[in-house]
Amino acid sequence: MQYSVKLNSFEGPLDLLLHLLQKNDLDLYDIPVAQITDQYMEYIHTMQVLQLDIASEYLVMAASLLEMKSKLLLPPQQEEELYEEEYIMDDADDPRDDLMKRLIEYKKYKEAAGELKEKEVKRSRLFSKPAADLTPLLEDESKENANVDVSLYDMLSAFQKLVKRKKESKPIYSKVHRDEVPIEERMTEIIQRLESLEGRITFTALFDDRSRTQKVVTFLAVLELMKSKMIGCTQDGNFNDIVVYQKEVLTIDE
Amino acid sequence: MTNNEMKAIIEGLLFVSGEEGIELSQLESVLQKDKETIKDQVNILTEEFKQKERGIQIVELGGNYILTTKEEHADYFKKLVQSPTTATLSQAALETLAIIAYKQPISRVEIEDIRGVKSERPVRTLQGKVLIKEVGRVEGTGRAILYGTTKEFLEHFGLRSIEELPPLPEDVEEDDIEGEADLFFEKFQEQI
Amino acid sequence: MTNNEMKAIIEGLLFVSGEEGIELSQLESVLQKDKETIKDQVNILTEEFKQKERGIQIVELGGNYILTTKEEHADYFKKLVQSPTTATLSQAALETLAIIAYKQPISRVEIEDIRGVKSERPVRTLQGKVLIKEVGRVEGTGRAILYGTTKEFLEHFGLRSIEELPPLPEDVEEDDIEGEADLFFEKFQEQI
Repeated sequence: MQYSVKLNSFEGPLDLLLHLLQKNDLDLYDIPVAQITDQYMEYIHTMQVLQLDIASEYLVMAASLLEMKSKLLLPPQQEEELYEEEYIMDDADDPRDDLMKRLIEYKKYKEAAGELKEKEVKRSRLFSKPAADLTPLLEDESKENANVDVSLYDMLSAFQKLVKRKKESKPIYSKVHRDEVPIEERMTEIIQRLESLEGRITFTALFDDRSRTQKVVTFLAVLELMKSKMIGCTQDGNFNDIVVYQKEVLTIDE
Repeated sequence: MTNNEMKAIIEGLLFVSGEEGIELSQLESVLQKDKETIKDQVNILTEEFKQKERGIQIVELGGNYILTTKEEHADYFKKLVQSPTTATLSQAALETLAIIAYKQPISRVEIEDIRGVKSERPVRTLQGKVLIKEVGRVEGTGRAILYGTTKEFLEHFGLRSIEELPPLPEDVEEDDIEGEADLFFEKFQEQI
Repeated sequence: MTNNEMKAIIEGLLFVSGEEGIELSQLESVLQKDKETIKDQVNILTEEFKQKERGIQIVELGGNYILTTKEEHADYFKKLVQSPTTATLSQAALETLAIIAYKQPISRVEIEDIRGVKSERPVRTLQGKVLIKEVGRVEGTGRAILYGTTKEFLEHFGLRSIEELPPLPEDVEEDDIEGEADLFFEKFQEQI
């Protein structure tokens, strides 16, 4: 089976470069081109092996990194050639400058995006209600302005409000099965089930009769329980059923 | 939770429930308190709202608590809807126009399905302003009128053709991510 | 009308306006009082709402007064209704939006220059969500579209005005680039 995902955990080559610099604790103002190019190429290569789609921008950046690396690896210029190849040696024309500037500029907005995200989360904790429909209070139609003075934006904005209103008016019960399977709850269920079964259950039995989302939640709950050392997993031999067992008799507080 | 806090949360719950209101049993399940305690606080709140300096009130309709405005202020709400600073085309008309623009040809019943409310009036308003027109009839019984936008609509919004409309507020991106997760999930399921 | 009555009517007007909010100028034209008097009553009302036993509050968003619930009670409402901004934006959309917010008016090409990737999709998504809009065209050939933020943008992020955006980080520090979690797992988790 062909399996591909896009590389969008990184928002483009600049994001990936920032990540590599950060991971290696490297200086944004003095980029070690050779090292970073190697790592960048390695990343691209891994992506190819994993058959992930690589956006063309990543390849363009790879090419410019390689160009930059080769320029910087050129042997020191001979005196007489210097005036021709001056741009390489000139400090003001360090090929890294442009990349550094782009990275710094990009990083500013990446951070600003993070701040927006925080504001978004905060705002999402304030609830309101749809505006009341006051049109029945209008005595007759002529009261609505004779001239139409609206923009496309007004129209879209009205539509957006409608979409939002419809989303909000959906009874909460209808969405329960979709989003609201908290991992914590499933963790408690697993523990309870283990307790009723003397602390052991096969891995596959945990996934009985469950919808897609529930399977995912169950899987995550198992990982979470293992991480918190509340359960363990053993397997007697290759291809045998994995057995999940309870480590301590603990229950999770809600 | 103190009683005062409970009262505050009840006020908030009544507010977000809007015109649909909220049942005592819903309050119970959200607040995790017994009926009597909740009812006491609702009664206290109801009394407080009765004061002259408050602009909203609790009414009980068929076992539902609903927050509404007070009747003695009705004239001001009328003024609000008639005030020139309020959107020049009503929200209702704009919504209807957007639905027709993006989904044309469309019948009034379908518009009402999307909006969730009767839409005869906004349709008439838009027709009166020549932004929409009858473009055909549904086949079969009833032969409901189908509406579409007019040349005046395009002119008004400075569009060369209907294709120039900006994209609809649908979540293109979210859908795509879901697709990717599906692929991943297939992989994941093979393992279990 | 006494001041207390005015306060009551303002509360009612805020209530009927709901999430759309109401502008000072609208209050003015409905109440037929001068700005200062109205503002005083809005301020008094705002203060009263701040008390612990109240469940709603006035927030000023994008030049509008809007009645909302209080942050500390959010968990109770989550059980009952969806949040106004449950559909949160993707990282791509947020980055694009940040660039537009700080550099508006700006063309798509300029956005792509900064991000280093094609940005047509996030731009369309943002337009669809009415968080950005066309605010003009570049002079000369091509006449590329220039984008700017909308009032919905301010509302979505809880900002009073565009000036309330935090200053753009000028000096970047090395240590606060966010670590990236496992590529697949992160995407995967977003679904749940």
